[in-house]
This record gives sequence, structure tokens and C-alpha cells, in this order.
Amino acid sequence: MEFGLSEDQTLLQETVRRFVAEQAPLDLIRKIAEGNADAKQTITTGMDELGLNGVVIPEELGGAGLGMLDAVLVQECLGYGIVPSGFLANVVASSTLSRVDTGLVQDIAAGEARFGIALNDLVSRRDGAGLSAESGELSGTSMMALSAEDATHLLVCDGEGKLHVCAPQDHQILLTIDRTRVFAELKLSKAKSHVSVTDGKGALARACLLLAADSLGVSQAMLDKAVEYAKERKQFGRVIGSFQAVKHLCAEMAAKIEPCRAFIWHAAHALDMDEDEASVMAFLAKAHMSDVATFVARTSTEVHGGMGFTDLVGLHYWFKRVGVNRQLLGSPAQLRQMAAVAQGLVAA
Amino acid sequence: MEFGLSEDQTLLQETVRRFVAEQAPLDLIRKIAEGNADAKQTITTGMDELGLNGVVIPEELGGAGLGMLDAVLVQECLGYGIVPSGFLANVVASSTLSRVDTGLVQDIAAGEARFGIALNDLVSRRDGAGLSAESGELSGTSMMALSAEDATHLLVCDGEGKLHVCAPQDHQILLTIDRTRVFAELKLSKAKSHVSVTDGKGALARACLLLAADSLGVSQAMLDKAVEYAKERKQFGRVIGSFQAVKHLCAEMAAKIEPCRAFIWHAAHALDMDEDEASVMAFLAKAHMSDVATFVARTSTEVHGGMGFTDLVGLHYWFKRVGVNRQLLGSPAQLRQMAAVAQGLVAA
Amino acid sequence: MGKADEITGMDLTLSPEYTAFRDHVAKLLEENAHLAPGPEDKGLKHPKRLAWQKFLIGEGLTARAIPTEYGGYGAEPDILKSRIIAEEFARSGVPRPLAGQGISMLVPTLLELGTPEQKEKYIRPTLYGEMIWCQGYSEPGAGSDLASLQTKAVEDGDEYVINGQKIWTSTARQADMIFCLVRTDPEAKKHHGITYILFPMNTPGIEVRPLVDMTGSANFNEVFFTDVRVPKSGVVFEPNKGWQVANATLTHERGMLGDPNATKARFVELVELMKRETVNGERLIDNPLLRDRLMALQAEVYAMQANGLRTMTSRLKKESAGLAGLVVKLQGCELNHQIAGLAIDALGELGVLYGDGEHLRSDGSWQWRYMYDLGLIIGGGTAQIQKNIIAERGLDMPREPKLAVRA
Amino acid sequence: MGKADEITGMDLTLSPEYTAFRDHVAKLLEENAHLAPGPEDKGLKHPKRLAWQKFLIGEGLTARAIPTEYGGYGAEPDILKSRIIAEEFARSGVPRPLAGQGISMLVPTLLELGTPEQKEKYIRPTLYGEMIWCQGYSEPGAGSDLASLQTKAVEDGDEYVINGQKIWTSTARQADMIFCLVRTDPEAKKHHGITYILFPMNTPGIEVRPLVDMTGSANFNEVFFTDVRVPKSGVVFEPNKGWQVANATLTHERGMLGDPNATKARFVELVELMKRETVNGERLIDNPLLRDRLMALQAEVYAMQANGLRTMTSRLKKESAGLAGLVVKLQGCELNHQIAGLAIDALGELGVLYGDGEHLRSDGSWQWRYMYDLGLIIGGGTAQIQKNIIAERGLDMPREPKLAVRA
Repeated sequence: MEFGLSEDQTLLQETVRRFVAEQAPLDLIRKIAEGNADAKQTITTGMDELGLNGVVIPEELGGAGLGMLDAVLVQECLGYGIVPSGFLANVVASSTLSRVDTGLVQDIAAGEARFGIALNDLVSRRDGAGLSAESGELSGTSMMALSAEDATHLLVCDGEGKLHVCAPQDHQILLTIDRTRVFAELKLSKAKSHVSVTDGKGALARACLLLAADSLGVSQAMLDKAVEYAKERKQFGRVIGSFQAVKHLCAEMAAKIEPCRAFIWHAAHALDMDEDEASVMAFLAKAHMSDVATFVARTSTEVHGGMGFTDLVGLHYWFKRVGVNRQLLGSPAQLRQMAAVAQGLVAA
Repeated sequence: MEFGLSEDQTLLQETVRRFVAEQAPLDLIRKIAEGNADAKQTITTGMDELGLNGVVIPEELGGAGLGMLDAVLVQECLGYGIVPSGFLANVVASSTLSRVDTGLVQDIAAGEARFGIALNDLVSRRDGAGLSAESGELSGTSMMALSAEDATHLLVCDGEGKLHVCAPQDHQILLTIDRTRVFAELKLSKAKSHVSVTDGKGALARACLLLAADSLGVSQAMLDKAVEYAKERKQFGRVIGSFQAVKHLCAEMAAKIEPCRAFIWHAAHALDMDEDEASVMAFLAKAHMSDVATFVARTSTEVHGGMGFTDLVGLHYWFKRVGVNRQLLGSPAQLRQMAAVAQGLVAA
Repeated sequence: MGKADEITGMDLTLSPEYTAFRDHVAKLLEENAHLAPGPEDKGLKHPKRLAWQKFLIGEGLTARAIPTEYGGYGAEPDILKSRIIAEEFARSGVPRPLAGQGISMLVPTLLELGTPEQKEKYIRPTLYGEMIWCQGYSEPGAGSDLASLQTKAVEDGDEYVINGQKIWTSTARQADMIFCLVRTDPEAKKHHGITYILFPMNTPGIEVRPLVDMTGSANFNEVFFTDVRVPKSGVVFEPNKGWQVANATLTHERGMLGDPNATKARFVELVELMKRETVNGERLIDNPLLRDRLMALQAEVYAMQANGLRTMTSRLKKESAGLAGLVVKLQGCELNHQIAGLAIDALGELGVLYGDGEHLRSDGSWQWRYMYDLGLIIGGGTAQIQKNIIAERGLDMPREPKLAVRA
Repeated sequence: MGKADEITGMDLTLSPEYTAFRDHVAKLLEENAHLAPGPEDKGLKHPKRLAWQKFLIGEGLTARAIPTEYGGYGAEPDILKSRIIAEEFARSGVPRPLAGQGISMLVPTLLELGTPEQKEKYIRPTLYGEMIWCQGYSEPGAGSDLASLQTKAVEDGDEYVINGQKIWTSTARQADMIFCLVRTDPEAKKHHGITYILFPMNTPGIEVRPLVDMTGSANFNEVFFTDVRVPKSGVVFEPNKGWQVANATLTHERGMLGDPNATKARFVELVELMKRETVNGERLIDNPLLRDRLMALQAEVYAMQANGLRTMTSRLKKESAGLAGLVVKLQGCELNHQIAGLAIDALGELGVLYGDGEHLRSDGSWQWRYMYDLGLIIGGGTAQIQKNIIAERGLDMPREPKLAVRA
């Protein structure tokens, strides 16, 4: 019995962590937030070079043959550095399609196919959102699609919760508080469904868990920044980190964050093992992590005082990533309800 | 425009406060908790001498001719000293009956009628609780009746939410964590309904507001005790009240408690003025006050450290009063739902 | 109403005098609304804005209790009338009077501590919106510990030479003048070497840099001073007594935050939003979890409103509001933040939109408030400092003990 | 399993060796359950209890890693086997081995620091339940600041004469012996004048008074010492080195709290309760607000369970669990308290019942836990102290600065 990361996993995480620290400093992220396409391309290229798109793709299809546990470790690093990337969408697409369309999955591994995903409608439909599938054609709109802006393929869900692969058509960028990442509203009109998969919930669970891992990384970064700031900043003749009130704020953040780490590992392992509880764990992991991250985002900002409110140290980019992650693919309350349904405590 | 207490009201509260401090010390409360009937009689006699049962009864019926605002001030003092009494039940009964059965109300003012009330079923029915009224006769059980143990009359509600006055029959004492007060399960069999009133919600609102005032008093006492203890208790060579963490706990209690005071005054005034919002305010006041008091009960205990956990300083009597008040006549969530219904935001 | 020195009890009605006053104000605003500037009349000194301000002062709808000799309306102070005026502005939606830091903070300070010359020179143009002020208090190294400020002013004949930096300076780009705290005696204990001084923002050596914050706009600025020479006549009260002067002013600032009427208005807006919007075909208000949170907030709104009435009555009676007054900022800012937070959660994926687009709600103001209110919670005396104040002044708990060695 | 010094990755299955061990334990417990004492066999030293303990030691189901020369089973330490044993006891419902403070705290201390005579004399009877111990640490004036304890021990020939008072002493009424901290050098700095000493509870001059707590029972006691003469041979390690000895023991205590399996069991019980009970004709689980709170707690249970597996793996590998280990007590106790709190809220008016009666649920254990868990949160190192530890040891934040003047 072992509960922890293998040497390979630790190495993977160190590699991605180093990549993020060296190749995606805040200056670059700021440029991306301002819409600099070159800056964004730097990230994409770097991640391609590391072969990250193929993490969960079987070796025989050109991938690394790893699992969701490895994927969440990567996503945590991306969250830590608030790095925008197509990683999440590609992981969800490749794990959804791995037994259905091996050619497409090979293309993902090779960096030739890049997926956008639009699963939000599985949880939450507003402003008339929703896609209908009729005679193999998809029409309608879908909100908050991820990585759709430069995708070669889309993975979308229809009103019955079935997933489809289709080619991109029209989309409109949705400007959110988080300008580092791009979200889009898909507008499809009779888009041909190339592949269809019934397991919408499985894909949603994977996406939720990756978002939870992202928020874990964001939270850890915000805690680290708060602790570092508190050790440097002086007021009333002392570093503020020596005030009990500030220490306790930091301790509360750590106490809430740390158990989430093991929870997310465990949920990823459960998905890898196809355990019955896996989707319940994934939904609850995102719900819980969102609440913890919301607390951390506010508390870290509070420890930073006015400096956390300004753009100077850029802390707000992390704050806003938490805010968007919280609402993407289901608010905490919506996901807790889905978890209750998924374990049969209540009817859907 | 004035928002505050009149000189008479301040005087009333000082009188009751003094009575509580002098006539109902913790030693006496402990005896009551152990079932000492004489100890309890001391309180009843003292309150009769102060004429408190007649507070909201019109002068022409032998009362003091005051209103709910005065009643909540009295109840707050009783909560502060965790004094058990029939005050709440008598106030609810007399205000409910004042235009219906003046004779009974006169008896209350004279101390000849003492009411027990059983309104819990208006909010919450479990274990088969509920009274049915058929041909003017009441049958069934009702949980958590207040002051029923030595009542001359009962005010109960039926399944339609109508109130009835009937004579006491059988009851069974329900042992709760709060041993200072007595709660009972009424067991009625064809009890004759002497008077019936349709306004169940009005009586419930009054009772809820009085419970909120009680919890306000309890909370204020627990804050006062925490501050006092923190100024005396030394650890690590300092009084613990000089530690920022302890100061902030006390400040948080005060910050939550203080606005409740004005809220409860305002809600009482609204009931006195028969304002439309009055019952919404009363339900929300109890819901909110219960949440605040739960926080205060825990936090004050935490400031007291192990001493708060023991029986030595008796803090747990206040803790338990909060716990029972919270569940009586509706949990916070149940009352928030009733408030939403009462203002037409949602159907019942 | 009772005598000024006692509270005679709960009476939420207005006496005939005040009812008449309310009618008068309402009529004035209604009949003259066409004079008010619109959103298109941009710029703090737009002629329509200045004309509107002049009209309002003339009618006693602002600067009401300021003596006529300094340009005010010269009425007796009457908190209830002030409240009625504020409520009528809110009810009618007619643009409010000017309310910059010059009017809200400097003018009361000068009235209390200024020289006759200073009062003469500054109050009138400030009231009339012709002179815009900014506040030079906080510094990068002096936030919650304001008294540790380091901007130096060295005497040189009739002048001071100022070097240093200020931060959190709103309206610095538009301001004609600054009221500023500078360190004039570096040897004195930190609270004793500070001077409160006024000088023009066009003095050579002043550089203003906009400070973008998390909302995406530059609501504040940084101000840099390099060998800025200013006349000593700008000192308010006395040199090295600036800390007392500033504290008088800070009291005015605290009063500005935590207006329960504004909170109530936001709450009502949220209720309307939840009745109007749907998710998965269900009205938001019909979702039990969202509704429960809404009702929990409604209780807090009621509590803050009632607490506001209570503290206002205390002020009417010239009594201290005690704890009821001390908790206003901490609870009020938090409540505003939470109302915005519920709106965002209720709107879900639409709640995070921020920028033009057909799906945006309320111009993104819920997100803006969520962030800006957080700024208010942590800025200008953080929540932590507020808790110290409540514990020490409200509960009479001991101050932080002195340290053996400075860290 | 990988090498002892590296983690090879996630593997939540057991190797054949451990699977076989689990089967062995399960079978042992099942086949011998009839030997175990029942609830009617009251008294810590009931013959059935002692026989059961002897059987369990003989089979290596408790005292497993303690050397045979002191009465233990003498196996190699194996955390995984210990865990399997604990899980099988939980699963089977068969009464657990004895686990008083003598076994959990004194025995490890003596093994590490006791003299050969002390080990010989005390360990075996303690393990076999024939010698009951209590712990004399806390005093009324020394709670979270344990090192400020004042109970005095004055040398007199071969004896110490002890005067003072202890509090929070569980099992003091049943105990044969006490392990106690006393001040032997009042002149030394507070951590340096303390001695750890063992002596019999029947020594003249010891008075035990039960200490009733908020649960209504006396889970603890006060112990008063008046001229209690005890031999110096009871000193563990060295005089005035008691603080180090006690810290070794406290480490053992911290490990006892925050068992995620117990928390999970409580959670499952709550789910069953909510599926079974109704209010106003609706199952509690069908109430969206209660269900939402239940799911929020389930997430925390999952997190604490996974965190427990993670820290256990670290211990298996003899690595520090770091923050993951430091947060266990704070989060675990709080979670237990909240599970009980939800049960009470869900049961509403039935949730406050406490005492015999037909409407009482689970023997009042939800209320009992709600209060007792609060005691655990605030006692034995309050939540405040836990937060200090997390900040200082886990986040490397500075310690509280020294004070200029002692208050």
C-alpha cells in the first residue's frame, strides 16, 4: 500500500514546475492578458516540446501512457503559474476519445489536433444556451467553451448529455475577469457530428477534477505569496508575519489547502482505476476546492493589504483565476447536487 | 424620528437586569437545573412581583400596557441570566388573545392564568407530532411545548395552523441539553378548544422574536464573560486578552452581536405597529440571531479554553441555551424559508 | 421628538416639520432635475456640474451647515435633515452634490483647525467645485501603520523642501491641491514629527502615476515628490502636530463608509436579479440554496439598517454610539462584498463576465463591486485593524504589549 | 511495495503478504470474539477485560512492536499492519485492546528514556491492564502554556515532597500510578526546572475530585497534592529534564487524535440518519439545504481520509509528513464537530434531546460528540496553539517576538 507520488511523477511535476517558473513568468502572463498572441504561442510551443498534450494518451498512440494522476499534477503546476493552455481540453478530449477514435487521439499526441471543449451545458444552461443534435447535426450555442479560440476540433455536449466531436464554426469571445484565459460562446449551425460518445458524465468528472487541480495550484501560489510577503513587509516595527492575526490567517489557508492535495490525488487515482466513486469524488473535489480557493483568494489578498488590491504585484490574476474556475462547469452547490445524484442519495 | 429606547424602557431593562443579577445568580440556576422546585418558584414569585406577566397586556385589563419592544427587552435580560420563566409563553398568549378573550388575559395579568404554548408544529413536525381539531376537540401530540409543566392553560396549534386554548391534559417532560428550562410533549385526547384564533403566524412571529431576544441576551453574556476572562487569565506571562488572536475573537463576537440588537428592537417595533414586514423581520431575526449566537457560543467557549468546557464556571449553561433556542420553533434554514414565503418570493 | 439630551423612545415617523422639509426637498429636486449634469457632461469641473453645485448650495441641499462667510448655506447642523436630503437624492435618482475628499475631509478640518486665511482662501472654492483636492497620507511602507510615514519635509527659510512618495491618492490627476502628511522632525517619536500641510499639485517636482488595481481601472495613484518647495503658510494648525490634525479628518472618512441605504439598494437589485434570471429553466429565486443565502443576507441588511438608525439617533443626541458605531465599517463592507458574491454565484458562468458582450449583466457591476468592496475591506485600515479598534476601544481589552526588540 | 526509502507511486492495494495478514486478523477476531468482554463487564480491571488483553497481546494484535522482555509481542514495527489491525477491529465491531494513557503515552516514554528498573517494573503490568495510569500535566494556571506549571517538588533526602494541583486528569479515580510533571527548580527558566516523575496514586496526601464537564459527565478530574512524599527513584531520565521527557510523550498524544476512519464512520451514520428521519413528511436527505451541507462534509471526509493515507505512507517511509501531518488535529477535530452539528440541525427539535426518552436518537451521542469534540478543539493545545504551530513549523513564519515588559 502506498499513497503518494512515484519518482516519475515527482520528476514530471518538477519538470513542469520549472517550465512554468522559467518560461511563463508574470511578465509573459501579463502580455497574454493584453492579447499578445506571440506570448501565448511561447507557452503552446513549450508545452508541445514537453509532450504534455499526450500525457494520458496510450504509448501505442504516441502519448506518454500516463493517467489522470499525472494530468492533475501538470494542471496544478499550470494553476500555480496561472498559465493559459489547451492542456485541460486536450486531456479531456483524448481520454474521452481514446477507445472511440484512435486516429484523432494520435493527432492530439502529435500536436496536430487541438481541442476546444464545451461541457458547461451538462451542468448549467443560461441565456438560451444548449445544443440540439438532429440527424447527426449540431445546432445552437454553448457558453464558456475552453480553448475553442484556436481549436482544430470541438468536443461538445448535446441536450441529452451525449458528447460529439465537430469542426469549429463561429464563436464569440466572452470577456471574463480572467483575461489570461480565453472563453468562448460557440455558435453552431448544422455542424456535423463526426463522433459521438454517451459518457458525458465521465468527461465532466475529468474536467472538474482538472479544474480542482488548477485551483489547488492557484491556492498554493497565493499562500506562498502571502507567507513571503508577510515575512518581508514591516508595519509597527515588525514584519507583519510575526503578528498572530497574520500568522493565523496563513495557518488557516494551509490547513484548508493541504488535505485537498491528497483528495485530488485520490480522486485522480479513482478515475484511473475506474472506481465507482470516481465521479462523486471528482465533483466534490471541485466543489470543495472552489470553496477553499475562494477563501484563500480573499485571505491572501487580505494579508497583502492594499498591495494585493493593486495591479503592481499582479496577485489579482490569481484571484480572478479562482473566481472563474469556481463558476466553470458548475458552482460548488451545483456540483454537490450532482455528487448526491451520482451516489444515489437523491433522484436527478 | 428616534430609534432607541425611551427612558421608561431603559428603566424597565435596568430593573429586570438588577432582578436577574440579584435574584437569579448561577447558584440558583444550578439548583433549578437539578430540579429544585423551590428555586424555580423564587423566580416565578419575583417576576410576578415585578408584574412582568402583564407587560403587553392593556392597562384596562390589568397589565402594563406596553408593547413587544418592552417584552423583548425583558426577554433579553432573562437570556442574559439564563433565567427559566413563563414570561415568553405568557406574552405570546396574552398578545394573541388580547382581542379575543379579555377575561383570560385579565387572568394572566393577575397571575391567575399561566400559559404553556406549543407552536413548534407550525414549523416542524417529527415523530408523528401534530394536533388535529375535530368538532372543537383537539387530539394528538405536540413537541417542545414551553412552560407547559405548570400551566393552567395551553395555547396550541392544529394541523391547519389555527391556534386554540385548551386545558392541560397529559404531558411528558422532554429532557434536553438545557436542563434549566423544561420542555414537554403534550398528549391531548379530545381536549376541548375553548377559544380559537386564526392568526397562527402572528403568534409564531412573536415567539420567534422573543427567542431571538433571549439568544441576544445569552450572546451578550457570553461575550462579556469571554472579555472578562481574557482580561484576567494569564498564559505565557501575559493576560490572554492582550493576544491579537483572542482580541480578534472577541471583536468578531461584538461585531456580529451589536447590529442584532437594533434589528430586534426594530422588528419588535414593527410588530407593535402591525407593519407588513413584521413577521418577515421576526423570522429572519431569529434565524440570524441563532447563527450569531452559535458562533458566539463556540467562540466564547474557545476563549475560555478548558475552563469553558468544564462545569466549574457554568458557561455551558449559556452554550446549551443557545443550542436549544436554535432548534425551537424552527432552525435558521426553516425560518429563512418562512421569511421568503411571507414576503411572497416563493410559494409556500 | 424629545429633548436633545434624551431619547424618548422608538418613533420612526417624522414630525410635521421634517415631513414638510422632505416634501420641500423632493419638490426642489423634481422641479430642477433638468439643471443637473448628465453622464455626458464629463470632467470634474464641467460648467454644468459647477452650476448644479452652486444651485444645491444655494438651496441648502449641500454644504448646509457650513457658515455663509465661507460659502456655505449657514443652517444649524441637523443630522435628520441631512439624512432626508440624502434619501431624497437616492429616491429621485437626481445627481448628488459633489463629495470629493476636499469637501468631505479637508473642509471640516479647516473649519476646526485652519487659520482665518486658510478658511478664507480654500473653503469656498472647494465647496463650489472650483478647487479639487487630493489626500497625501499613505505611503508604500506606511499602510495600516500610517504614522510610520517617511516623506520628508526639510525647512529652508519660509519653505519646506519635500521628498518622498505617496500612494492610494485618488483624484491626484485632477487635483489642484493636496493636503499632505510629511515628516518634519525625523528625531521625534513617530507620532510627533508629522506636519499636515497644503500645497498646489502644479508645484514643480510632483509626478503623478496612475495606479491600476484589480478592478482594471486606476481608481488611485502614486504621487512622487522630488525637491518640491512649498511655502510654510500651508501648514494646518502647527508644525509637528499633523497627527492630531489627520485624526480629526480620519474620523470624517470612517463616517463615509458603511451606508446602509446603499447596501439596501444593492440587496433589492439582487432580489430583482434572482427573480428575473434563470438557470436550467428555473428562476434563481426558486433555487433553495440561493434563496437561503439571499434570506441570510436580508437579515444582515435589516440589522445594518436598524443599526444605522440607532447610531444616527445617538449622533442626533450627541451621544457616543459605542460599539454600535465601531462595528459599522467592518460589518458594512463585508456585507456589501457578500451581496456581490451571491450575485456572482447566482449568475454562475455569466457572473464572471467582465467587459462588453450581450450576456453581461448590470454592466459587470457585481464583479466590480465584489473586487472594489474587497479593496475597502482591506484598505484604509484593514479588517485586522478594525478588529483591534473594536477590541481596544469597544471592549476595553489591553493594547498589544510593547516589544523587547524591534524586529 | 517499493524500497523503504522511496515512494514508488499510488498503489492502494495490499501486497499478498498484507492481504494474508488481514485475513489472518479477521479470522482471529471472528473466531475469538466470544472471549471478549461485553458492556456488562464493567470496571477497567474486570477479569474478562484482562484476559482479552492477554489474548490480544499473545496474538500480536496489540503491544505488537514492544519487546517480549517487557511483555510485548516483539514484532518489527509495521505501520501498515497496525493499520490493518485497527481497521479489522473497526470492521468486526469486536472490542478493541486497552488504550489508556499508560499504554499510549507512558510505555513509549519509558521504552525511550526509562531506567532498566523502571522498564522492568512498569511496562508489563501496564500492557496487561493490571496497572492503570493517569497523567499529571495541566494545572489550572498552566493550560496552553504548560511549561508555566507550579506544582512544587522539594527534595528531602531520598524523597520529594509534592504540593500543588493538577487538572484534566482522566482516569485519576481508577489509576494505580501517575506520571506527573513537577517543578523541582523554581529558580531555573520555566522549561528547565521541571521533572517527570512516577508515583502511586495511593500515596498519602493525594485527593482526587471528579471534574464535571459540559457533557454532564466527569470525563476528567482535579488532583490535589498536599505534602505528598514520593521516592526519587520515580524520576524518569533526569531531574529538571522533564520538559524534554514530556515532549516525547506529547508527540504520541497528538497522533491519537484525528483518526479519519472514525470520522468516516460518523459520516456514514449521519447519511443513514438523514435517509431514515423525516421532517414534515419529507426525508431529511431530500431537503436541499441539509443535503448540500452533507455533501460539503463528505468532501472534507474524503480529503481527511486521503490526507491520512498520505501521512501514513510518509510514516511508513520514515519521512516527515510536513504540513499534511501538522494540519490533522485542527481539521480533524473541527470536521467531527461539524458532522455532529449537522446531525443536530437536521434532527431539529429532536436534536437537542439529551436524556432518556422515546424521541432520543443514537442515545444522545450526536450532542455528546458535539460538545466533547469542542472540548478536543479547545483543549490539549487549543486551535489557536495549533495555528501557531502550523504557521511556525509548517510555514516557517516568525515566532511571537519577546515582550519588553511582562504583563
